[in-house]
Amino acid sequence: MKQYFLNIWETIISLSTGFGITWVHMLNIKKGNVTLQYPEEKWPRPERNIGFNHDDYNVIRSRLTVDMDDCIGCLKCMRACPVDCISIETVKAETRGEDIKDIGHVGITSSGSKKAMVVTRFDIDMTECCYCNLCTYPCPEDCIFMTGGPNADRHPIDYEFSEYDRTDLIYRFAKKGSKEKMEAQMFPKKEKAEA
Amino acid sequence: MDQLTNYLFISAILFSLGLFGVMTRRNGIAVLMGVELILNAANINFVAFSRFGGMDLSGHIFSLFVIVLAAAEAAVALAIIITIYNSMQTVNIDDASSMKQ
Amino acid sequence: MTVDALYHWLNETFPFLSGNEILIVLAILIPSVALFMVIAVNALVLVYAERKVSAFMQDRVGPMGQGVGLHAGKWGLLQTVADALKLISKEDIIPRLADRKLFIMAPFVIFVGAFIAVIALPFGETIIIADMNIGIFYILAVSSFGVIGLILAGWSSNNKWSLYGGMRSAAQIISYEIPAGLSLITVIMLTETLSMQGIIQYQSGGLFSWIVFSSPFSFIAFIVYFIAAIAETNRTPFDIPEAESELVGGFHTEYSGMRWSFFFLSEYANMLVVCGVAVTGFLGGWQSPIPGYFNTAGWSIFWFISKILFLVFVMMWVRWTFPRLRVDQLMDICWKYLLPIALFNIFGVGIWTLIFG
Amino acid sequence: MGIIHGEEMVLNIGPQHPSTHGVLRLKVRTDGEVVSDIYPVIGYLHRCFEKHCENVTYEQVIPYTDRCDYVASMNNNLGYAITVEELMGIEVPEKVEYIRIIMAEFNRIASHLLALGTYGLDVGAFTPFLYMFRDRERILDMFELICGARLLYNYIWVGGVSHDLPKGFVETAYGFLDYFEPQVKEYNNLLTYNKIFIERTADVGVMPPDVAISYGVTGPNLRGSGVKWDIRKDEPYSIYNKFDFEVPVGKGELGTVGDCWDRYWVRMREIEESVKILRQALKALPKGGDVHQAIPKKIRPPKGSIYKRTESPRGDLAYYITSDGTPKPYRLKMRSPAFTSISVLNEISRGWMLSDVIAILGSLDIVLGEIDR
Amino acid sequence: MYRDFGTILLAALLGIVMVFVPLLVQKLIAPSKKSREKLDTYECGEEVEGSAWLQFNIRFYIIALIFLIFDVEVVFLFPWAVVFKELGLLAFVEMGIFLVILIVGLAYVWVKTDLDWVKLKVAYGSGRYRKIKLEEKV
Amino acid sequence: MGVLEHKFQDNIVVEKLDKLLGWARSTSPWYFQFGLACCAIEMMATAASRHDLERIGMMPRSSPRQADIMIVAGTVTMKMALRVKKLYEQMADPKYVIAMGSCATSGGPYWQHGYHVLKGVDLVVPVDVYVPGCPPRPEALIEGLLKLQEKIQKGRPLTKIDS
Amino acid sequence: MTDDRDKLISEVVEKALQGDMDAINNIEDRVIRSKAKAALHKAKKAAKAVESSASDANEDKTETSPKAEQTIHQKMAILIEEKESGSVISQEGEEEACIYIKPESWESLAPILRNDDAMDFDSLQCITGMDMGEGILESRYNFHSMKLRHAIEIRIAVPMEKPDIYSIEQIWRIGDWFEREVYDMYGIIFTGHRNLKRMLLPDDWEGWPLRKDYETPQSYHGIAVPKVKEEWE
Amino acid sequence: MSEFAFWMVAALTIISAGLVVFSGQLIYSAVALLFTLLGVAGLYVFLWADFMAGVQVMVYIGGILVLIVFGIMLTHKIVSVKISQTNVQRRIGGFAAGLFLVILISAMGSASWFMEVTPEPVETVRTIGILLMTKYLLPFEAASLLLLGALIGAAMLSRKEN
Ligand code: SF4
Ligand code: SF4
Ligand code: SF4
Repeated sequence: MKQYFLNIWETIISLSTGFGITWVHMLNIKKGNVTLQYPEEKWPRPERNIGFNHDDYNVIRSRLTVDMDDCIGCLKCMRACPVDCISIETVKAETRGEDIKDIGHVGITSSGSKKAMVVTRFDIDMTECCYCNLCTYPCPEDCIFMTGGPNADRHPIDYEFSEYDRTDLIYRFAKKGSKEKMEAQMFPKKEKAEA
Repeated sequence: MDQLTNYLFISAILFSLGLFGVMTRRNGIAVLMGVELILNAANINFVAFSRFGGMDLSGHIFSLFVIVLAAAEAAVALAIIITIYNSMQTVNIDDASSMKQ
Repeated sequence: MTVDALYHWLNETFPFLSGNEILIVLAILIPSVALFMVIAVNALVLVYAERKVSAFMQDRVGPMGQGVGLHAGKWGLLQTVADALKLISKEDIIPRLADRKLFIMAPFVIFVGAFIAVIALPFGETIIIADMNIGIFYILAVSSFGVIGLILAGWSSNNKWSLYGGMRSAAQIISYEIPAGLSLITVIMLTETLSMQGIIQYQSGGLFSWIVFSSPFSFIAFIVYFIAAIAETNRTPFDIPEAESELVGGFHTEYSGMRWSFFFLSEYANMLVVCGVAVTGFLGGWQSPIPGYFNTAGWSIFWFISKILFLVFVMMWVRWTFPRLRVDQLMDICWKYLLPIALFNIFGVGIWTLIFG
Repeated sequence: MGIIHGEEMVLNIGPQHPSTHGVLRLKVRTDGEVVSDIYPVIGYLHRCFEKHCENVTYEQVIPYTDRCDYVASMNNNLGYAITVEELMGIEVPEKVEYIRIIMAEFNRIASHLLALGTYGLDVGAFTPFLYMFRDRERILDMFELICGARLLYNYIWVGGVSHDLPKGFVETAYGFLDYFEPQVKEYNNLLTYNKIFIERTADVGVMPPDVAISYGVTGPNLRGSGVKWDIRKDEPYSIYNKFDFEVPVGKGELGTVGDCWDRYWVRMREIEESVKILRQALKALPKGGDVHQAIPKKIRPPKGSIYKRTESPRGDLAYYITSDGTPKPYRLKMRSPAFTSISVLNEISRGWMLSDVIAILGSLDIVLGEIDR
Repeated sequence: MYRDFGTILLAALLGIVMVFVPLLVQKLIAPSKKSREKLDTYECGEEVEGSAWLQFNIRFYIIALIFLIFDVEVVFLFPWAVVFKELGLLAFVEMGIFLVILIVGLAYVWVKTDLDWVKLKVAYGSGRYRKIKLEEKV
Repeated sequence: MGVLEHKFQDNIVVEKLDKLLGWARSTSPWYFQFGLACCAIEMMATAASRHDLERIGMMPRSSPRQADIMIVAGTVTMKMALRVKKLYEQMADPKYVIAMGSCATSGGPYWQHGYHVLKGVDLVVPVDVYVPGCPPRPEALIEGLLKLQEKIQKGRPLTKIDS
Repeated sequence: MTDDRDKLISEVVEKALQGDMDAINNIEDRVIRSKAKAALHKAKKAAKAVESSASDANEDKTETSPKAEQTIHQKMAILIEEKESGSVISQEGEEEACIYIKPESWESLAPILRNDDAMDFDSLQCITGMDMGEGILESRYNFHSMKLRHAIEIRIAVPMEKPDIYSIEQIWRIGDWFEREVYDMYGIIFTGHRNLKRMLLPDDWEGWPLRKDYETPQSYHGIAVPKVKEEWE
Repeated sequence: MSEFAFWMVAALTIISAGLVVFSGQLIYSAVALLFTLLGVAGLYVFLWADFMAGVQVMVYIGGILVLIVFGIMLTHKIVSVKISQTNVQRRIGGFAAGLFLVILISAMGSASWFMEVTPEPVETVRTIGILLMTKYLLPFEAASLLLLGALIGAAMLSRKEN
């Protein structure tokens, strides 16, 4: 019997506490609202601040970008990748460190090393990438990187790149036409060698 | 619609239908439904006589009691049916009575 | 009454038809259609309100109508309209193994049950479509109509979740009808009439002649009724028939598109009904809280609707605050708590009335 | 009422069901509402983790460990890193240890918040779920600050961590803790001590300690049954022996020892203990130091096997690594705590009602990624 | 009286029409691509084992049974409540007897645990009940 | 086929009606509560207070009959693939699929040695939008949804398709 | 340079085999140290192979590490040998802390492990399947005692042609699932298991995926499994 | 108008009553019974018994019918629900029922019914209440005993284990 009335009493007390909490939240919605209204507000938030400083990001794991002018084709990133979603093909450049104008090949990287290879293919399959960031560490030229963060000056943050078609998510960074060009260059050589 | 015979007529039909149901159906629940029809027919008569017999509402009270009776009967009857079903896996009244022997 | 007034008006406007029975049918149909609109709009508004209220309680913003291109208006005001339109253009699925006839019939039964209950709600002194002598009893009786619909919906789908949902909701609704009825008895003991208008007349005279404040027992009766009302509309914490985390969708798991939305519509119509009854029985109906003021026809509609909305808001508040009960606890609450309380309440009110007049 | 049995019905809960926490399928035999037998069918998320590990190098395993218990990635990383370090005999700098502990405890809080929130959802309370998610989001913000990812971090590496702490992190962390502690009270008022919630959970799904041990249940589930077993205390790894914290165990305050409410409550208390550890760790965090210093250039452990346990939010997380001296593990087996937790489900929820089964399942806090691997 | 109830009849018909019209519109504009799988019964994506149409547990039935009795009681209370004030104490006592008899019934089913959903047995333990076991199947 | 679907010549009225339907469908896309793996956690986070999917009118439905969008959030394994297909089939038309995350798009990190992983959910159900990421940030998912809305709005449900 | 290193390694290994582990532990360079350890391990294995043919496992164990105080494994090996003589095949030293058990004696041994007061392993932590190559499958058990707080590892090796191991499912309940998982992955058959079905993979899956010679199937239920990425070239 | 409504209701009652009796599936019988009961409630309205109509809906539809539907679901698998009822006794039953009908109708026709013309009552509930409390007090209390007996009996029956 005591239990019976105790139950009723406990119910009343605990339910009214609950009422109080949600009521307060509803009244304070202006202040307590935490929603980031995405298409209108984007990351570092415009007005509402939840108390974190978003300027000091190390990095943002989002899309991979390659600075083709800096890539020396050392294949280190490809080997580091756990899921093998980077695929690089290179052709030995005829002359080390020289620009090849018609395919836009730049001979010397921004840090000054001379390129021995022409990268004819640099595909990253973003549908397979697991955004682990492992490929960016071994790169000697810092030319493969994830957007945003400290790289923000190189490339804006870019985490919205959904597509209607899957093939559009395979990014081909190699300069257009370099493959055909370099093959064309190689074939004459081969022919010569055969001859 | 202000004719007593209309109601009596309807009630008679309901009654015979209910009777038919009670006699032909072998499923206990179906029989129960037939019984409900019969009781309803009776109720209509009660209320109709009350209406055309001076509106003293005794008929209403009678049919109220009939409804109470129907409820009690339905409760007990269904309890019996379920009990029979649980012990014999049948709601067939013939089977049930034959299995008793 | 609305229908009378309309009938007179129609008689005067169409003198060539005067006395014709068509006119009375028209006089009934016009306000009924209007009431249907009220139900539809009610559902639209309440769904929107519910989403907003829940959002605010959860520190978020709720529908904002954001999106590309055309969107659902400022603050998502058109959100529920879009929902309705979309539902109408969704495919209608009747599962192969379902019992087709009953599957189709169930929404009709449920919706008609809810609709004919709304008809007896008094929105004002003369604004009522069907003013019966047995008004409140009628509503109580009709609300049991929906139970059959729910069982049919649950059973005919031939889906286990639906069956569970249908069974649970049927057991729940019929059980809670008893405490609801018993607490309404206390109202009738005071007012000595079953007519909705009569009950409201009794409470004229401002806030303190409302039944809910007339004695401690009637306050308890109000609470009991309200709890039972929440349970009868299948809302949290009594939403076990459609508990998403247990039964996927409950009795309407297999329903899609428009057929499904009738379940939704009737749920909100039912909320309207039970809150309407609570307002009528306990909160003075369309009477204004200050006697003698604000009691024109317009104001009476306002009072009635705002009282209903207040109760509906409380229902939402409950829903977004509490967890849900288990089916046996639900039955326990009904049979072991509410029913005894309601029964003793009747004695309490009786003695109170005998002593204090 | 005597038990009058209806016909038994076989019900599939899942693989798509709102409260199976993923793609678990429970084949439930019910008699009306009462459940007479449960047969969990798993493997809907079997992602061949162990096969992958045999085919990638030791560094590259880390992203895959992330994806096993995806709500507590840091703890998974930590367990793996510690195992490989022990196999290779690497000493890590003190700062790294501290960073690791901080991360692991933050992630424990995040994981518990998710568990408690979804548990609220399972019993029908929607609002506490969103409140907990709201606060979890702040922890994710912090992780993002540190390593740029929100859920799968690949942060704790063998021999170190991938990034140093950014400037201002300690203040941010303190800020979070200050904000967070009062919130716990609010959860308690809103959910833990709610009468309906207590009715739904107390006395339900009691797991006696002997059953729990026989089923290999560990972590908060075991502690909920009153067994004081926490690897952080009993077999301290990393620098857990430096901290002062308690191991909460279920006491059966509102029901029986080992019921759902106890398991829930142990998690709630663990959040508080984690906050305690975090405050100590943040205070003692060394200022200087290179976090990359001990990272080996090539990870090539000597031949041999090792079995190493750590305490993840779900219990004993152990890695069994066999190395054959090559850069790739010969065999890597993960002993996942959730796997053992789910196996006990049939034992403790037989005879309860359908709704209780959902509640019991929620209280076990399973993550399918870890069960199926 | 006829008019009020006629209203209800008309409203019911109207309600049917109002359900029917949107369904018709839906028929017109909604796509409809039927396939065997689509019309299959939903069971969380699994193949359905057995029909849902099977004998359900009796528990719901007991509830309905008790409900029916109390429903009738409520029905009797309504006419009484209307005349209660008029007849005063007499009616009160009369109804008191009526109610008490039914309360005895309620107490009976309560004590006999007919109101409980499942009868749980206390096997061992210190709490309210430690190990909960269903009664043995007979 | 619905009675009136794709039955009209293109004209201004039909265009308006199409627009209306497109608006309704795109503004109230109810999604199927269907999580598979890690991405599901991010999906939950998207639906939670911080990002709040209800802003764009999305509501979770746990029965496929009432859902419009299926967000395949996570790794689809062989064992699950047939179920995914079945669930997709059981949704009422018009229905849309979003492949969320690398796994759903192409098998993701489990492409190579995952003997039990489906290499892309598009092998069993048609996909409308691919959202990359592992897991995609909530913003990315929302962006994918907005892309889908765009696609829905461009659709012409009533107009005759010239083939 | 490399020659030097090799020489150094062989030297210390020799020393260690005579029992002087410090020689190895004192090496500064980590790489060399680990190499040395690996070499030591190899050497020990070779030695064992010779000695176990002489079927005197127990003595051999005490010979290899005479000076170290008894590890838990050694203690347990002796205890096990007392209870069930002839069941221990070998018990290795530092590198591989474990006890090899004969498959035949596992049935009688398992209850002892569970119930004996000195052992009291009430918690089965993990069962790991293993494909050792050369047609050997192993099942490795990690036990833990909640009461005595100690842990051991037990291994049982069986040939691939007849991979039968006694099931301990009814002694440790969790064994049920662990064994099913090992069966699923390696095809080790646990005799006496009441429900030995595939656990993670679908019932109609073919092959034992974690064996080293496993080939991924071409398709499953009509779903093609691409081996080469399309659109990749 | 109301004449027309009356015949509609009467037709509804009789047709659905026929369905109750002749329908092959038990569940359809139950659904048909719903309409029969509704029709009877309608007839009550035509007889100025509004309270009785309410009681009819509340007890019959809300109570007894639900109980019957539950009973059907409890005792039937779909297989047996679909199987139509046996026709063995149809002929005898039909004959008996027909005979009864003829007798009833002929009796009805032969009698001359006295019909009082009464005004429509204002509030039937009040009269019923007063009658119950005074004239029919004893049956009223007996009813409660009946209900008690039914409750205890039914509960006991369904508690009985096999
Ligand atoms: S982020 Fe990871 S998965 Fe993606 S390309 Fe780089 S290494 Fe490969
Ligand atoms: S590691 Fe850097 S430089 Fe080398 S191939 Fe990759 S991107 Fe180019
Ligand atoms: S894409 Fe990444 S996050 Fe998503 S399910 Fe796959 S592994 Fe998990």
